[in-house]
Amino acid sequence: MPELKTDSLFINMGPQHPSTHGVLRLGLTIEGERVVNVFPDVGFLHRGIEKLAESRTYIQTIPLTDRLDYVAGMSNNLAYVLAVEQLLDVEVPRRAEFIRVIAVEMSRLASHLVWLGSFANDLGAMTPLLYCFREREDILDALEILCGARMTFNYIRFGGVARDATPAFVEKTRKFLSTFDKRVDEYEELLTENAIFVNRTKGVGLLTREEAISYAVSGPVLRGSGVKWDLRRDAPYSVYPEMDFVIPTGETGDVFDRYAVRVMEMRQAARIIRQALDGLPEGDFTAKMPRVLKPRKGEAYSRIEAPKGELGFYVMSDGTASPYRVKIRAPSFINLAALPAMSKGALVADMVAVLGSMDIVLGEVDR
Amino acid sequence: MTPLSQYLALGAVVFVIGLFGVLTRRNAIGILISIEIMLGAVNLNLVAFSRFVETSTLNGQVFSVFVMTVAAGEAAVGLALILALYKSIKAVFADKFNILRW
Amino acid sequence: MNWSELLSAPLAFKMLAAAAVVFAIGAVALKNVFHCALSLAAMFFALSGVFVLLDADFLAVVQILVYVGAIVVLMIFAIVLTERITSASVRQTNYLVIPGVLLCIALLAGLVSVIRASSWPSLESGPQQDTIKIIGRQLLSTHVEAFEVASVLLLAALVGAVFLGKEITRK
Amino acid sequence: MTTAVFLIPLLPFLGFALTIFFGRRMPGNVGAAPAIATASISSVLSFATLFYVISGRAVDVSYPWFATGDYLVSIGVTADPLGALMLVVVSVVGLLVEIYSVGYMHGDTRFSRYFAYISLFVFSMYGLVLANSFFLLFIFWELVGICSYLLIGFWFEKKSAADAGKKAFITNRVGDFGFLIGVLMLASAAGTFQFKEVFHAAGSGQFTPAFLTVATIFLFGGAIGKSAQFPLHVWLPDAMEGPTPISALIHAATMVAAGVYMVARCFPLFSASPEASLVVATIGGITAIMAATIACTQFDIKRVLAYSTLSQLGYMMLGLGCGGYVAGMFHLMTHAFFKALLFLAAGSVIHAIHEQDIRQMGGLSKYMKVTSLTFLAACLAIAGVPPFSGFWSKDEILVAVRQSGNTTLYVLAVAGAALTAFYMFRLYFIVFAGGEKKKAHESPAVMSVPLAVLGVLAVCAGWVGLPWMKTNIVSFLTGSQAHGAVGAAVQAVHGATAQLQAHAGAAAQGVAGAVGEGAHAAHHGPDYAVMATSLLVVGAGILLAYATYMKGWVSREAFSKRLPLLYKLLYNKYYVDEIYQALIIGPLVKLTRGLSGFDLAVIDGAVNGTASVTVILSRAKRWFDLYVIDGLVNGVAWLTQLFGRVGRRVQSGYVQQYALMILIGFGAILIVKFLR
Amino acid sequence: MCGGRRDAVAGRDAGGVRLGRRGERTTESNMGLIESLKFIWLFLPNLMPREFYELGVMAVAFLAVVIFITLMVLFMVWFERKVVGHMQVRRGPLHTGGFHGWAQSIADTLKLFLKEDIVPRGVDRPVYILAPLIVFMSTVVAYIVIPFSKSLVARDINMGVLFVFAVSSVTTIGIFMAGWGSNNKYSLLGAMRVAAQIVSYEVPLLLSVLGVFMLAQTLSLSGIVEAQKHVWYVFLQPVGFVIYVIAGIGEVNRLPFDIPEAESELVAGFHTEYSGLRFAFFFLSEYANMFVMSSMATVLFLGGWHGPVLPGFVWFLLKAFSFMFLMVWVRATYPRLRVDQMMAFCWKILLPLAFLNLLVTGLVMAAV
Repeated sequence: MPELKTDSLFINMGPQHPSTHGVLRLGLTIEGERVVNVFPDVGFLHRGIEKLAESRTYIQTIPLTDRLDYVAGMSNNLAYVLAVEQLLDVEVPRRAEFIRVIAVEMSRLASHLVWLGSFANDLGAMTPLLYCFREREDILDALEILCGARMTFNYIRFGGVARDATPAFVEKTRKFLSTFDKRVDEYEELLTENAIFVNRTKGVGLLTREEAISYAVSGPVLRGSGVKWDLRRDAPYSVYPEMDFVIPTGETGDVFDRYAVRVMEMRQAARIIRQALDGLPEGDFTAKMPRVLKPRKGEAYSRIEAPKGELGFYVMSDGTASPYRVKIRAPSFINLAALPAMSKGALVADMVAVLGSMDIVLGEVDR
Repeated sequence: MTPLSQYLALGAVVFVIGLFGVLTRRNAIGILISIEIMLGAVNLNLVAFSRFVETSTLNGQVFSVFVMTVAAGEAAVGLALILALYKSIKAVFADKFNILRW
Repeated sequence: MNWSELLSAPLAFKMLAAAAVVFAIGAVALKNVFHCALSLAAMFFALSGVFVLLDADFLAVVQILVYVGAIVVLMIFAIVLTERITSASVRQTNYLVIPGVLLCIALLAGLVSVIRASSWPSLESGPQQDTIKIIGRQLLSTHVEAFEVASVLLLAALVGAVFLGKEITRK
Repeated sequence: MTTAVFLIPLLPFLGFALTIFFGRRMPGNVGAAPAIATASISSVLSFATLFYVISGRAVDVSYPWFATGDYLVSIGVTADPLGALMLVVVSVVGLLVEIYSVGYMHGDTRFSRYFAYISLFVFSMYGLVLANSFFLLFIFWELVGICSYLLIGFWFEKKSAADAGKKAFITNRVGDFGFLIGVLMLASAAGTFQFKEVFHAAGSGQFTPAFLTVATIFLFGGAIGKSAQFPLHVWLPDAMEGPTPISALIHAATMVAAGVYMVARCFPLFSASPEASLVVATIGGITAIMAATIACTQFDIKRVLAYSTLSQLGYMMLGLGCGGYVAGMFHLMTHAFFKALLFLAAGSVIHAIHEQDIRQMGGLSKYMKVTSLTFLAACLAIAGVPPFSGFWSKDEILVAVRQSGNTTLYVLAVAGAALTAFYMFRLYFIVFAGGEKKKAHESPAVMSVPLAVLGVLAVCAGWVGLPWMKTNIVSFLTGSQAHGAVGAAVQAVHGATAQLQAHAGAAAQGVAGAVGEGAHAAHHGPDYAVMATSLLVVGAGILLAYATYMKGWVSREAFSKRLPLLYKLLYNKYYVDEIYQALIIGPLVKLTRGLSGFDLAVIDGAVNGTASVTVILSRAKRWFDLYVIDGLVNGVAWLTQLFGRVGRRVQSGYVQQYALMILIGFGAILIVKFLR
Repeated sequence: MCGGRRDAVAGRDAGGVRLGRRGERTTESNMGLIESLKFIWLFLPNLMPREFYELGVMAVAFLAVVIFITLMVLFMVWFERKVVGHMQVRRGPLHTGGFHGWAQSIADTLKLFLKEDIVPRGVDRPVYILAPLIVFMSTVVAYIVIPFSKSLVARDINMGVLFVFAVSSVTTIGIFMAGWGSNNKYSLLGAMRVAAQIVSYEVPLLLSVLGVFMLAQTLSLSGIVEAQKHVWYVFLQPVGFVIYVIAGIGEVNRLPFDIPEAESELVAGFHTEYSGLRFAFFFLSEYANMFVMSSMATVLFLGGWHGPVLPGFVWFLLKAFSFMFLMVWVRATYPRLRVDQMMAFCWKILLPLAFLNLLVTGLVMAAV
């Protein structure tokens, strides 16, 4: 029946729609069930974080970054802190670097789990969502032990981290990791080996290698298209060069590849955390920092491999206590630009799969 | 007991209503609907006759099975035609389909 | 036919007949084609009730299955593809209404007079029959040629409809 | 059992359907799988049917199919001894040929199509064998013909193959026309198509003798076409353009035997009409001797075998015509095995050296052990050397001919036997003995295994007809069986069941001798005189071949040198094709040419003459036209236009308005009718 | 004669639960209350015109069916929530009513009943209002012929199976009405999907059941159950059963075939605009439909009320709920198919398979 098209129909998917995961509006032109045109309309969640930062002190800006990609707050903290640290010329203690890596990778796991669950839910499988949240619960519990918060951490600070990693945290994390790999196997059993899931995702939402590069997408979306590009390896920061991990890539750049890349990344993240826990050195968890921070005049740009892709912070300092200008390169926002390219000729149901596979967070898209 | 003549009368009334629809509806789908009404009336007559005349063979019922078959085929092809026409002239009104006139 | 007879007919027949006529009129006279299709479905329901009265329970069920379950759905499909809910305001009848009405009334009068003039057999009290069995036998014995031809016809209609439908997409 | 019998033809049909629809998607040799699988199951079922029939029971069911007028046409199968025997022949040869074809056709672009056709053929052949009415028989008869056409012209890119297909088809049509007439005559007279009832009618003297004779001769016309008997034999040698397995299956073992089978099936009719029988015997005899003489002079290996087939078919007809019902069928069976073997072996040779001309062959036995051995066995069988199968069946025929008392035919038959031995061994010696001309290699197992199986059959199949046994094929076919004994005999020959192998192993000879003592009263015992005669002439034939082609004692060209005219006549196949060309095709072409000439000269002349007259007349009329008629015409046109201008309003293009008009018209008619 | 005719008028003996109006099939107990009720039952027709009596009987029967369905659906909703919850490492409803939240569905229903009745502007009002009723009615009517036990069946007509499929095909129209009447693009898309889906999946569904008819030689549901006294048809018709399960799930629009209301694509499909009581009707009929499918599976393949020890209807409900459990299990496991994949699956796999099953059944029956 989808072939029996007559007129094209324009429908709004969002800003209130179950599978836009927030307030994204997609204008779809459809003929029967086939999508002939799609344009994403963003900005419904604009909170002016960049502008707010200009009237806050440097340290007051850290909690704001938690609200960017709210399922992986640690990454946002780290990216911002790294940028400011460039202006401050501060030496971060080794223990703090390790804790940062653990926290960021835990955040990555949490983010990917949320994504996996909601992606499966978009495709109609309800059960993985609850399974994933069960795992994420453990992660959030561990992070709560670490910093007292479950989502808005405000944990990574200039020169180190807010509090030391207690043995309780280490133990909790190890306990979580001991079961995690088996759980990932379980998801793969539920999804990767499911014919319906594979049919829904294989060959859908193709983004070729060239397109991916020309749209400047990053993160799993880029790697799903077969580009082996990961800032943890290609522009190393923190103590990642000491870690041993593999960068998974896809082949065709379809939804399934993006899914597979993220699942493999989850295993790698667990591996990194294990290495970091094993090699966690003794020592200070933060450098000595002055009460009032006044970085030198100048500008700095830092970028890290956030769960969604390349997260960059451009900070310009005029020597006062608050930044002159903050600009965020949000991976979700840039990845979203590739949506029309991916959803050419898709069905409405494919749209959902494609959108889900991009893993956008509107807090980050609209800032 | 309801006599045969009343069934026939009901059939006649419904048939004529359908005929009226065929003559006056502008919408091609409406015409098809009216044709189905007429076929339904025909079926009614067939079934009534099969009940009252020659009850053992049920030939009337068998015939109305065939009528339904034809009706189904007619509806499928007719609607496909209407959709094809709609695609080309963007209307389903029978008085727009007059490119065959002088 | 005797009009007073009609009043003496069982209530069920009266109700079903009235419903059939009302819905038939609805199906040809309503402005909104979608409503017409629904009215058509209702009329078929009433007719299948009449079939039950006539001991044709198999046909009653098949009528619902074929007409309501398939044909009306098809029509609604076509309506949905070609109409908007707002297009009900468009004029739905052509200029033939008055001659049409006259002609139909004349025809109805003719038919009714013929029906009244003829003498019809009264009801034979045949035993309750297993209609499915008989119809099945008939279809596969006496009418087997027609049955086969009907199946070919259906196939042809199917292929034709698919072809026409494909034509739409080709552009 | 009925289901099984129905399944026998239906399974190959399933194979056909599968292959024709999905064959192209099947890679490599898989395309043959459905055909072979279904054929194997059918074979097993065929054997089951045979044993079922041997045990004294029979399958004969009919279901009403449709009725046209007074005729109730039914669809049904019958498996009686005759049919069961034929079933086994068809299934064994068919299966072996299919297996063989896997090797022979390997790599052909239409590999699966080939197997689809074969399956269709096997289906039709089974149907033909199992048919229990003339109607079904005719249907399958024609289906078989179609298959033959398709398979002869299988390599239709080759013009000669395509032509051969057409020739076969058209020639067959001539015979089938007669067959159809015969069938319709019988059916209309008997009021039914069923064999049983028609035979019953014939037996009860319902037909006049003259009618019966004419009808059966028409029937026999079909057999002439299908079995390539004398006047219509020309297609069979040409049919050798098809793939060799096809030649083996269709044009040697089974399809051409259909004619023989049909005559045997209708034996009650033929036996009721002595004149018809004589026609059958004569045609058979002529074919036998004619083909045998031609075969002595041919050089194409397949053509030699084709003529040999013709000759043997003639033999069968001869046997049947002389009342040797059993003899004919017996020979049909043994012939099917050894002739299939000969063709397949020939195919193996052709496959090996890609050459059909025997002058290019020689000494192949060195390279192709299996092929040459099996070929030799088949040669011995066909030549009629005891104890090979051909001996027994040919002996039966000779006995039947002799008992019929027609000396001419008997002499023909004996001469044919001698010639058969001669040309077969000529072929063998030239191809397999002597100096080698070309190097060759043995064919793959998939081809040589069927050869070996058929070789065994060629040797042994005749033993079911040992005249010393009380219960042999004779009693089986004539329907007077002693259950256990026949089962034992047949099964001993086939060496099938262990239970019976004890008996068989003890001494087939002993058993045979023991039962032979009380030989069945209904049949003759061994006729030693005939045996001796046939042995003698066969020996002579083989010796002559040995002398000529092996040792060179007699010059190979001796015959062509001494009797050049006769040789030329034989070499050109009695000029039958040329005679047809001259007598039928030529005159027809001339007639059409003449007609076309007549058309051109007389009719066109008349037309043209009329035209010139018309021109003159029309000039005269022009004046009248211009001034008188035009005035009228313009007036009419003006009127028409006037009406048109008014009338076109009616043609509005609105369907519903038309419907209204129709209704008004309908009402008007009704009113007029009622007012009258 | 007259009596026979009149039976036809109001749908034969038109009783609710078969209490045996004429007494000939009464196998129930002989308690005084029932006896007296029976007396009244038998006496009633004398008090009023025949037609009113018939109508009254119909109304009572209908009411009984509706109440039964409501209770059944309430239980089914709770059942599904519990099962899915436990499959998803949750517990499902826990508190309402005390024991494992048994009253949760009742509370939800009450909430739905008490909600404001919203008819959005721009809808095709009569169609919009009628749609949920038609959907509900068409499912309810099917219950009339389902034999819960040998004697517990409202009306045992001799073509029960056809009847069930015929009336459930009417659901399509109701859904179409909802989709069209809502004047909402998502609803319309959902309705079109639903129509395509139901019409398509009805074909293999009916074909899969044909094998059962061939074996049972009857269309009567009771007759089919009787024919399974010794061996269930699921063992004789395994392929048919599998097709039935798949097509049945497709027919009732449940995961993985819940494309018409795929919430991640079409928000809620055809009932996007409905709320409160009207939504409750859709909800009710979805579950009622599931129960019809389960019951039909029980009747056609699982031997109906046959079973040792326990009374017939208990067996029936046990089997039906096992089938329900299967549906819930499937729902908890699989993602949703895409619309084209679903149609392709129906036409390219299920349909040929169903034909094949039919053919094989016929061949085997002919051979035996």
